[in-house]
Amino acid sequence: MLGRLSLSAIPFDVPILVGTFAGVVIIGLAVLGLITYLGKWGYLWKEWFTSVDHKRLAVMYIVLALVALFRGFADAIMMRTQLALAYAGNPGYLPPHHYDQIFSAHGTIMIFFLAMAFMTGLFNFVVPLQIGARDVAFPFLNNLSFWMTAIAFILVNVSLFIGEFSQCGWLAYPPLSESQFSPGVGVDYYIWAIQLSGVGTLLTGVNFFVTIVKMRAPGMTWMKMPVFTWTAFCASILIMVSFPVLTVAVALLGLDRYFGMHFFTNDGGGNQMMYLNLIWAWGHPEVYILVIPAFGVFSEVVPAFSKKPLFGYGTMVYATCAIMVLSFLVWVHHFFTMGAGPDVNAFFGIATMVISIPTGVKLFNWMFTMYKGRIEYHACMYWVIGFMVTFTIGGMTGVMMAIPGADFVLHNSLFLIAHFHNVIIGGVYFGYIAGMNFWFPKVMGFKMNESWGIRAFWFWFVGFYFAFVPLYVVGFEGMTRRLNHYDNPAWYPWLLVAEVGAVLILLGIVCQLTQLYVTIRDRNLPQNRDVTGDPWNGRSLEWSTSSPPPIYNFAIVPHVHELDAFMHDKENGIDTRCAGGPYEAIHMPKNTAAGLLVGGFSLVFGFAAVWYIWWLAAIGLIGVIGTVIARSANKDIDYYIPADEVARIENEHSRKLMAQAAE
Amino acid sequence: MAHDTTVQTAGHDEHHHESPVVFGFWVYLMTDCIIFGSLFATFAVLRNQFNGGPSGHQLFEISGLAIETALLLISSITYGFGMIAAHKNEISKVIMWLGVTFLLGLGFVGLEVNEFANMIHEGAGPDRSAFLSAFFTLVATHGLHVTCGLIWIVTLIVQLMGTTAIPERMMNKLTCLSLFWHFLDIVWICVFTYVYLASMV
Amino acid sequence: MSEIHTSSSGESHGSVTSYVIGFVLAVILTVLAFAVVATHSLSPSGTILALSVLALVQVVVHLHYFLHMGGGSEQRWNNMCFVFTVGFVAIFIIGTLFIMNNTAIHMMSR
Amino acid sequence: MKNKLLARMARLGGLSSALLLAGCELDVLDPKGPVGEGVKSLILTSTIAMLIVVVPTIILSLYFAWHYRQSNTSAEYLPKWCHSNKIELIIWGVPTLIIIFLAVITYQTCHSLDPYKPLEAEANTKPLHVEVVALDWKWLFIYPEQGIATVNQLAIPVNTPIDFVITSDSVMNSFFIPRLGSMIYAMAGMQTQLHLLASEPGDYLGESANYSGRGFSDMKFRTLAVSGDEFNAWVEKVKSSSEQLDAQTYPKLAAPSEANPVEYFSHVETGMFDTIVAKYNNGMVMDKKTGQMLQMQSAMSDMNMKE
Repeated sequence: MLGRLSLSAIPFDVPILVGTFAGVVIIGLAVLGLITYLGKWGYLWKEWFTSVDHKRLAVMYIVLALVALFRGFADAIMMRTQLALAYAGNPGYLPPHHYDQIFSAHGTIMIFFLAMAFMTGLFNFVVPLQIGARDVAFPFLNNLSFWMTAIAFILVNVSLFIGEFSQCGWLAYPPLSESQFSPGVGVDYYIWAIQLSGVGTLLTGVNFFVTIVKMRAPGMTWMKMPVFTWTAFCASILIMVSFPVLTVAVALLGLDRYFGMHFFTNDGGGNQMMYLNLIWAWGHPEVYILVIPAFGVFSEVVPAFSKKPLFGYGTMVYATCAIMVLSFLVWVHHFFTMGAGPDVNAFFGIATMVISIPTGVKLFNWMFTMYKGRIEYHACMYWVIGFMVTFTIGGMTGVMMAIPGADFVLHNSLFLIAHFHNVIIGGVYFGYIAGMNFWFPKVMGFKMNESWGIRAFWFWFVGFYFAFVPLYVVGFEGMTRRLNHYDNPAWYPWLLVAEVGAVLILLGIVCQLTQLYVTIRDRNLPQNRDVTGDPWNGRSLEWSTSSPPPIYNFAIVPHVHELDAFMHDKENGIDTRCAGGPYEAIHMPKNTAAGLLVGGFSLVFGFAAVWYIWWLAAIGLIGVIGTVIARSANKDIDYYIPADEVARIENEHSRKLMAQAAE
Repeated sequence: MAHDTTVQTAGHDEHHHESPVVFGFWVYLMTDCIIFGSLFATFAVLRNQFNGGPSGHQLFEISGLAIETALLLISSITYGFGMIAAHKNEISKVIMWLGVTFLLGLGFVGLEVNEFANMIHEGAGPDRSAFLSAFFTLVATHGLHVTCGLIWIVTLIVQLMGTTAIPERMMNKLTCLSLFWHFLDIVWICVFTYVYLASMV
Repeated sequence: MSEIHTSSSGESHGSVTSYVIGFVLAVILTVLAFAVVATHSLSPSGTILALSVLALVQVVVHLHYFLHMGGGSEQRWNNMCFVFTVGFVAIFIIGTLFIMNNTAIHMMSR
Repeated sequence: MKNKLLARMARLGGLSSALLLAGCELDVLDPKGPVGEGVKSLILTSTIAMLIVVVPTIILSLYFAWHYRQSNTSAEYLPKWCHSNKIELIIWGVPTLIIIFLAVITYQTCHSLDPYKPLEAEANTKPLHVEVVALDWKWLFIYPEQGIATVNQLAIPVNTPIDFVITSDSVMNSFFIPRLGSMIYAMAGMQTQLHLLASEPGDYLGESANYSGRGFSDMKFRTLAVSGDEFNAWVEKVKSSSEQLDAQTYPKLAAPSEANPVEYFSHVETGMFDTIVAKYNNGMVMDKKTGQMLQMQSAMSDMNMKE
């Protein structure tokens, strides 16, 4: 009846988990109680959960990403603490069974649910506004994508309290992840979480690709498109090309586990090397999926605060496209030491290095954007400059590892760990946080607190170096990744320093939370309100509408004449908003619960499949199919906002603008 | 599937004429194409890993394959006739042709299931060897797509019944399904060439 | 061909004639492929080559007559997506075989 | 001008790496064998080449960020300037040149440091063959010429090329002795090769560099690089052990164990390594000399490995 599920699956014997569970239950009940007390359930349901508005979905994505950050970081600091303790016979406080789950979950959560969700949140917020569109091409799919990502994250967290998570690393290399060596449910949780969130990500890629190809405002030719949109475009293409390969790799692993097939098993003719080949054909483009949008953020932030156009727009676009194409040609550099011959290794090593050329060009472009500018030190700029220093170092260590000969001693060492955190934190995370600070007033209508933002930056920046420079060093000392304990006296002091770094980063996160709290507390102070919708004297179309934008984004779809369309209009006295109308009725999609329902049924299906509860899995699957069919038959999916209503909203905004100008 | 917002159509339609639905579906099909590409790559790598079990040469029968191929090919043209009828707004003909296509597709899936059942019965199931795992997975993924297409055809037939005109949204759905159905044909060409016929050489 | 016209949605759709032409061509190509294998008239490598050519031609026939891919400006993006996808799949399959054959030789097995 | 800069950079790079070396003992950058030496010089050369771009980039970004700050009104401000062919040429050109340089050394070192390439030995030094099997969670070393086997201890004579053949009878592992140089994966049913040489006597750490499950952290061995005479004495010591490794005792050894102590086997059945490989290849194994597939027909071919 319940498949493999029994009471013994709940880890009552692990005090950390029981404590966490109690904490989650208490906080969860408090939040639910508060919502009930305030009577906000209807509001949440109508305005958020069922919303197809890309701006609302963006906020939900970023909230999800921040929750994932806390979970992922909790894992990280637990690992660092274990390694700071588990020296010379001390087993530390995490037995391998628990520790191995933690590092597997840390990688999975940080990549799939922090970075991907944050990135999708930024896409959702910025792209339709930057191209002058009223929504994405497929608003319902957008909502569905969010729920698929969210429920996959829930599934990962369910594994904390019911059963266990994968103990095979964040990519679950077989044969370790085959049922012969990992008979538990951990890998199954991993498989279903990846597959379900993969559906969401793939739909996001299709959605934004079509949005950018088909829905740009009139006059916005390709070379007049803002750089962030370009990066979103390239990242969408990479998603569409690489995520199907991930789906296949993980599905084949699942077939091995569920049906006893022999794709990657030791016996039966299976080939474990094929899994590495498949997973990295996704995995390498994946890091570019994450970092290219961060490059897009920098390309928007640097010109805005340097008060200059971006240096070398054309170069930037070509460099982005070059990185996109080249990233398909490099996947072997993740397994040079697998035993392929020198020709294979040399080809893929050199292809990898070539990527550093366009990447370097981008750095120089931002540098020369600052050159002869007037740089305003807003919190965003701190993240940017921190990025430029950190990412350059990360790029250099990356090229080192791209040389197969050097990789023969650096592969899988803590040097590798330091390298990719150098790129993911220094590039991706710094970029996304800069983007959040930059676009926050557009989303919310008020600015983020700056002093807490700058404090957060310093803790993160210094903490990063304390946490990861020691890992470069112990990497050179031959320490491999994923060790649970060790007895090498040379490693010990460095790992203590790394622990200090983790604590500094923790303080950085605390500062970020404080920043959010202070920002929301002080939202009504006049200096924090963004009345004009254009707080930074912005260059692209998202700044031409009010903050927060009306549900339809633009009452009248703007016409684009130049690159940096809004700046061009401002300088030439063109009224982008066409204030005063005449307005027409606007066709909009209706909210729908279908996405939430599909997500819910998928969660049921995923959970049931993990535990072999087949009747429940069938219910989940039928629920998904039924909801999709019902949705396709539903004719009541759109409505018109009458012209009067549009005029009322627009006149209200004009009145505010005039009041501001009069002050 | 997705509905279109066509935010531009309300007033400013001079820039884009077509709904993004069909294009979006085409883009989705391209991602599907990559799924099949990965499965073909896996099959190519594992094609000789028989593990002492039977090879394709011993297992595959050319006559069954020919009938399956014929059914799928004919279903392509019947679906095409359905689309022509749809463009002429002849709903009863559309339903008829969709019905014929459904039966042909069902025949294909039936034959395939039968073939699989026979192979498993002979001890040549997907857990026998890596070659058979790759074979079953690749061919069954195609079969699963055809099955989804069958469910989709039924849904459209039901939605078409009793209507008198084909609105744009319905036309888009028919067009998407048409792309899907013909796309599966193309995949099948690669399957019968590289999986079946190449193993019989 | 002259009967092909373009609908308001921008997707061209075929006529009975074009579907029948496509179907006949597809049948001929399929039968040829089966015949090449059934009659064993060519050497193994020759057979594979012939099969590949026939499959390629048949894919083009299907794309043209059934999926109505053509050179129209409305179709530019459809075609670009397709070419890009085929390019990627080719890179991936060729790359995979390059890597896996090379490792297989080095591993002295499989 | 450029040469001078390059020389200065090279000095700077050399200095900083020397500092790094003095500060702590970096196993990978303080190798005890020619393979490790090759890798080390490759790392240093490539790092210095990259520093030519990296150092100016970091310094210039910080300088620009500081110099063109808002409060510095004396700095030039060109609010419209956003294009310069000359700068574009430099920012594409210089990285491209460096990458071309790195690509050349990458191609060369891929071949010279290829783990499969036998090392050139001194005249009349015969290479030593060692067969390595990764087990859950310990390393089994078989010396086919000596007819002995050990667990978690690898003794090698110095200045003698060692030809390793590596496989796994469990999950994927990676065989790595940081002081000696390159690593390579150990995978069931497959044989990878590695050629190393220790040029100095010593006791070096050996480990698995690829996570392999619960007992991974203790999956270590000591590498004893000793003189030829000491090596012979060590072989005699192993031969005096009462344990033997054959089809009967192997399954017990292969069963999962954590932090396994060092074990000696005075006798090992011939073909043990090939049998372990063949187990996952339907009883087939490739003959290393002729390249032909052979059917394993030893007494062990039906040995019941751990289930």
